[in-house]
Amino acid sequence: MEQLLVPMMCRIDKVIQETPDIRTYRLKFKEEGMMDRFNWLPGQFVEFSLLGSGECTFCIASSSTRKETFDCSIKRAGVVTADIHTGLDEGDEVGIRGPYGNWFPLEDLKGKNLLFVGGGIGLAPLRSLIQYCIDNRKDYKDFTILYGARTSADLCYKDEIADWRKDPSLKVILTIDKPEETWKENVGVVPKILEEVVKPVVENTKVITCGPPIMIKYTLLSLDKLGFAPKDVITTLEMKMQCGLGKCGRCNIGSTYVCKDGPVFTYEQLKKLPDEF
Amino acid sequence: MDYTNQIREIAARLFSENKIDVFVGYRMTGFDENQVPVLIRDPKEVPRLVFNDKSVFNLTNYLKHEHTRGKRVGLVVKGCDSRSLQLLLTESQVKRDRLYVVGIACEGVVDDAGQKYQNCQECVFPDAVVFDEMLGTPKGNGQYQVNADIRELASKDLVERRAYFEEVFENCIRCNACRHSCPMCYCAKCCIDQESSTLYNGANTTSAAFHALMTWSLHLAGRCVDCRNCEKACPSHLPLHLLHKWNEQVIYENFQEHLAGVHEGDRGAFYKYSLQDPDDFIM
Amino acid sequence: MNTEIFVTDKAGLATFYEAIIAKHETYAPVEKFGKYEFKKVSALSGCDPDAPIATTMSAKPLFFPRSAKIMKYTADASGTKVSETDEDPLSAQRVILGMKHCDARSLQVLDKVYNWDFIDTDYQKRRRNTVIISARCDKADTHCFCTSLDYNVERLDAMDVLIVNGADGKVYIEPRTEKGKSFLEGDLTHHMTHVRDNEEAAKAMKKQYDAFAGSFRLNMDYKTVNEGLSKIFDSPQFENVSDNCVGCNTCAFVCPTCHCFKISDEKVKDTGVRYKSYDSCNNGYFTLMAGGHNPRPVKYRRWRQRALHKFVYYKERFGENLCVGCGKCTRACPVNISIFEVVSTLPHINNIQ
Amino acid sequence: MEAAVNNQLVSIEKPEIVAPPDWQPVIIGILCNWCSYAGSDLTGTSRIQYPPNIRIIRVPCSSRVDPWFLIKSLQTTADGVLVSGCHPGDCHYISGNYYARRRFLVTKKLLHFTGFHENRIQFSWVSAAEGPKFAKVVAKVTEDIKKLGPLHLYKKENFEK
Repeated sequence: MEQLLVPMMCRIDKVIQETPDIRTYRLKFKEEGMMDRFNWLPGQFVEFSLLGSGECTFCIASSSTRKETFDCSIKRAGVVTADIHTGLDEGDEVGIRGPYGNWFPLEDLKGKNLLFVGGGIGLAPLRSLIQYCIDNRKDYKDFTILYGARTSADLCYKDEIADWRKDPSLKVILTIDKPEETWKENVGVVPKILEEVVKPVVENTKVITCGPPIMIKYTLLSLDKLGFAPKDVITTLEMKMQCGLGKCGRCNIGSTYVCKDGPVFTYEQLKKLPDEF
Repeated sequence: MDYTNQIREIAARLFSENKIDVFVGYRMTGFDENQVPVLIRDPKEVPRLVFNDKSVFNLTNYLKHEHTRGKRVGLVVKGCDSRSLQLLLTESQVKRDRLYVVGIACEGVVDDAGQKYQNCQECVFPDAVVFDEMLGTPKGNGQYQVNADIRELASKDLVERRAYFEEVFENCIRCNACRHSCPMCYCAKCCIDQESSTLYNGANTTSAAFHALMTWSLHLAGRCVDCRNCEKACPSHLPLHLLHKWNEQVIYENFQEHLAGVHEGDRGAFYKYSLQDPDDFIM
Repeated sequence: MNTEIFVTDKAGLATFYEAIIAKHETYAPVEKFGKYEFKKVSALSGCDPDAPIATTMSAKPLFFPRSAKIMKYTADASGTKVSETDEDPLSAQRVILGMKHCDARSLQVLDKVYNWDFIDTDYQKRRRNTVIISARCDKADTHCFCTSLDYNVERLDAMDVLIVNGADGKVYIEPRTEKGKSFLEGDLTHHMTHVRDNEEAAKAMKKQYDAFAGSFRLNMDYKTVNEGLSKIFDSPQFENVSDNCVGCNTCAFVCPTCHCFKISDEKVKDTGVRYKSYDSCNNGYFTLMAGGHNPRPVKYRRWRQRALHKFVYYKERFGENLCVGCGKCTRACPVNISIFEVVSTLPHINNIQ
Repeated sequence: MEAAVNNQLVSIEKPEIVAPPDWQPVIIGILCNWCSYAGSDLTGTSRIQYPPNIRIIRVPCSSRVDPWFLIKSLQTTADGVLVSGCHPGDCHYISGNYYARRRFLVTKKLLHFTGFHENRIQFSWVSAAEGPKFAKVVAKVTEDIKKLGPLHLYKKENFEK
C-alpha cells in the first residue's frame, strides 16, 4: 500500500489570498501529461502534502471542465495548514494524491433547479460544482447561490462571485453575520436568510449545502421546515482522514467510511448514521 | 494485608454522609485473582470494593480524568500513591477539600506469582503521607537504597550499556501506555506527541522511542514517586524503572534532595536550587 | 475426506524445526524482557516455537510493520524529488513458526480490509510469501475465548501447516493449504511416517482438540453480542464500562486485528521521510480535526467506537468480527479490563461462568 | 578514550559505527542571550578563530533549555551539544542558571547511564567579556567530540543514501 500513499508532485501556479485566513492555491502537476490523467468530479477531495510537515485533506475547489490547473482553498486552522500558509509561495512544490471519495450526484441534478447554500470555506466544494454546472448550463434549470460568512472580509472568491452576478440566470445572495457600515446586502445567519429572503421553491429543487458543522445543522432544520424532502438535500461531511483509501480507520461513522462512501451524503443517508460527526 | 471490610465501611459512610460523589477503589476482575480499579457512584455498589495485596494500580491516575474532575472523590492510597497525590496537590492539580483520602499503611503488593514487586521491597515510605483516615499500623520510614538493577547496570561499560538500552528502545512500540498510566503525566498536550511536525516524531522507530522515553523520564525527574504504573502497563515489559530510579538516585546523591512528594509544598528537585550544587562538570 | 498427515515424535519435530530454520528465513517466538515476541531466528536454541504462552505482540508487525516508510524526499534548488523507499516488501519465502490459531485467523480477518477497494499490494506480497506453521494450543489461557467467535477453530485453514501434539507423545503434522502441502514435500518430512486418511491419527487429533476446547473458561455467543451491541449505540452503559479505562492505547497496539494507522513526516533540513505507523482510536487526538472539532472528544465515545468497530461495524461491512478472541488486550491492559467481560455483559447477557 | 582503531574513527559507544574519512562532527551550541551569545559575538569581532563545527541557537536564558532540546538534538543531527550560560550569580534573571545547572547534571548523568559518553553534552559558563574563553571552549568541545567519533543515533540511517 505504501506506493498508493506516495504523492505526485505539483507546482503552485498561483496563490490567491481570498480572505485573511484563506488562500487558494492553483496547482499543476509537474509531470507531463499527468494533468490529463488526473480526472475528478465535483465533490471529490485530494490529500495535499507539504513534505516535511504532513498531509491534509482538501476538496478540489475547481471544476474538471476547466482543466489546465486545479484549485485547493485552504483555511489556516491547524499545524500543517499554518505551515502551508507561511511556507508556500508561487513556484513551490507540493505533493498531491487523489482524487478520492465520491462526488455530487450529477445525474440526479440534471433538469432540476439548484440551490447552493454555503458558509465560509464551505463554498469551496460548492464552487467546483457551480463551475461544473455553469459549464454544462443547458442541463440544469435555475441556479440560486446563498453564501454567508462572518464578516464581509471573510467572503471567499469575491472576484468569481462578481462574475457570477453578471450572469442574469444566476441568482447570488450574500449575507454576513453582523452588520457592517459599508455592507449593503443581507445581514443574518444563513438559515435565517434562507427562510426569510431566499424562500426557495420546493418543487423540482435540489439543495446542496456545505459549511461549518453548526451552520449545516441549522440549515438542515430550516430546509426541513421549508418542506424539502431529505433525499433532495445534499451535503458534504467533514471527518479527520489520513489515508483516503478506506484503510486507516479514522473517518468511519458507524460502518460508513467517509473517505470511500462520502464525503457527499444526502440528508436521508445522514439521518441513518449514528450521531458521531 | 486485607482492608476490604474497613474500606467498604468507610465508603458506605461517606456516601451516607453525602461527603463524596464518587469513590475510587478496587474490585475483583471476576475471572481471576487480579483486580480492576472501579469508580463507584452508586452506594449500592459499595460491596464490590476490595483491598488486599493485589491492589496494584496507583489510583491517583483517575484524578486527572474527566470523570472525576470537579467531583468530590473518595480515594484509597498506598504509600507510593499518596506521594503522587501529595505532588498533585502541590502542583495544584486537585483540590484537597474535594478529596477524602483513605491512607493505607502498605505492606507491599504482589505480582501474579505472589512475589512482592521490586519497588515494594525497596520502599522507603510505605505509610501514606496524605490521608484523612489511616488503615493499618504505620511502620515508619525505610532506608533509601540503590536499586539492585541500577547497581548491576552501572557497573557495565559504556558499550554494553548503549547496546542494552538500544534493545530497550528497539522493543518500545510507542503505544504511550507508560505516559497514560503515569499519575504525574497530566499535561493536556504532551510534548512527546504534540501533533506539531517539527518537534514530534510520530513514527514508530527506535530513535523516536529514544526521544520519547528519555524526554519523558527527564520531565519526570524529581517527580517520579516510583509507583511503577508505567512499567506494569508496558506491553513490551521494558525496564522503565531504570531511567526513573537512576534520575532519582542522581538527584538524591547530588542535591541531597528528599524523594518526590514526601513533604507538603515540595515541588521536586528541579524547582529549587542550592548554591552548593555540583559545578565541576561545567567549563 | 482426503487428509494427509505426517506422524512423528517430539525429537522428529525438533529436527523438522531445525531443518526449516536452516533452509528458510524463519520467525519464531523469542523471549525478550520476560515476554515472547516474534523475531527472526537463526537457531532453534534461541527460540521457542512451542511457547506455551502466546506472544504479547501479535504477528501483525510481520505483515503490517509498526512503522513503514512510505517515501523519502530531497529538496534542492531544482525542485523536490520524491523516491519510493528501498524497503523490501519481502520477495523471498519466509516461514513463521509457532503462530497461534488466533494470530493466524487474524490475518484472514485483515485480508478483508486490505483487499477492499484499494488493494494493499505490499501486504498481499507478504501474505503470499509467508508459510505459517502453527501448533495448536493444548490449553486455553484465562483470557482466551477463540472458540466463542465466528470461526471454526478445529478446521481453521488460516495456517498452512498445523502441528498437533497428541496425548500419546506423537506429533501430527497436517498441511492445511496447497502452499502448506507443497512446503512439506521434499526432505523436510523424510524422517516422518506419511499416512493418508488415517483414522487413528484423525482420532488422536480430535481428542487433542476436544481437550483443548474443553479447557475454555470463557464462552459466549457472538451472535447475541453482535445483535445486542448493534442496538445500544446510545446506551449510557458505555460510560460506566469505560470508567476505569486509562486511555493508554495498549490494547490497540497488541491487538492482532487493529489496523488503524497514522501518517507522519520527519525531516532533517531538506530531506525527510514519511512514515505510516500504528495508531489507536483511544487517542484523544485520533479524530481531532484542525480547528478543534472532534467527533469523539470524550473517553467513552472513543471506547464505544472501539467496541462497536470490533463487533458491529466491521461485521456489517466485511462480514467478520474484528476480534479473534486471543485475549492479548486483556493481558496487556494495565487495569485488567476484559473485552470479553465488557462485550458479553453490555447487551445484558451474562455468560461469565 | 582514543576512539580511533586502525586509523579509522569509530563511535566510542558503538564500535561498529565507522566514520567516513571526511567526517566532521556537528555540534549544536545553545547559548544564553545575555552572556554567552554576546561572548560568542565578541569572539567574532575580536577575530579569534574557532572550529566551524558549531551551530548556534540563541535562547533567552540557560534555564530555557529543556532537557528535551538536548535529547532532540542528539536524536536528529548532532554528534554533540554545548550549552552555555552566564556565570553563577550573573544570570540576567537572577537565578535561572542555578536551576539550569541541576537539570544539566541530571541530563548528563542519564545520557551517560544509557550509554552515551559524558562529553557528548557539555556545559560552560561564558560571560559577555570572555571572547577568548568561548573560542577555547568550542575548540575543546570539538576536539572531544572528534575523539568520540560519530554518534550516529538510530535516526540518521533513515536520511542517508
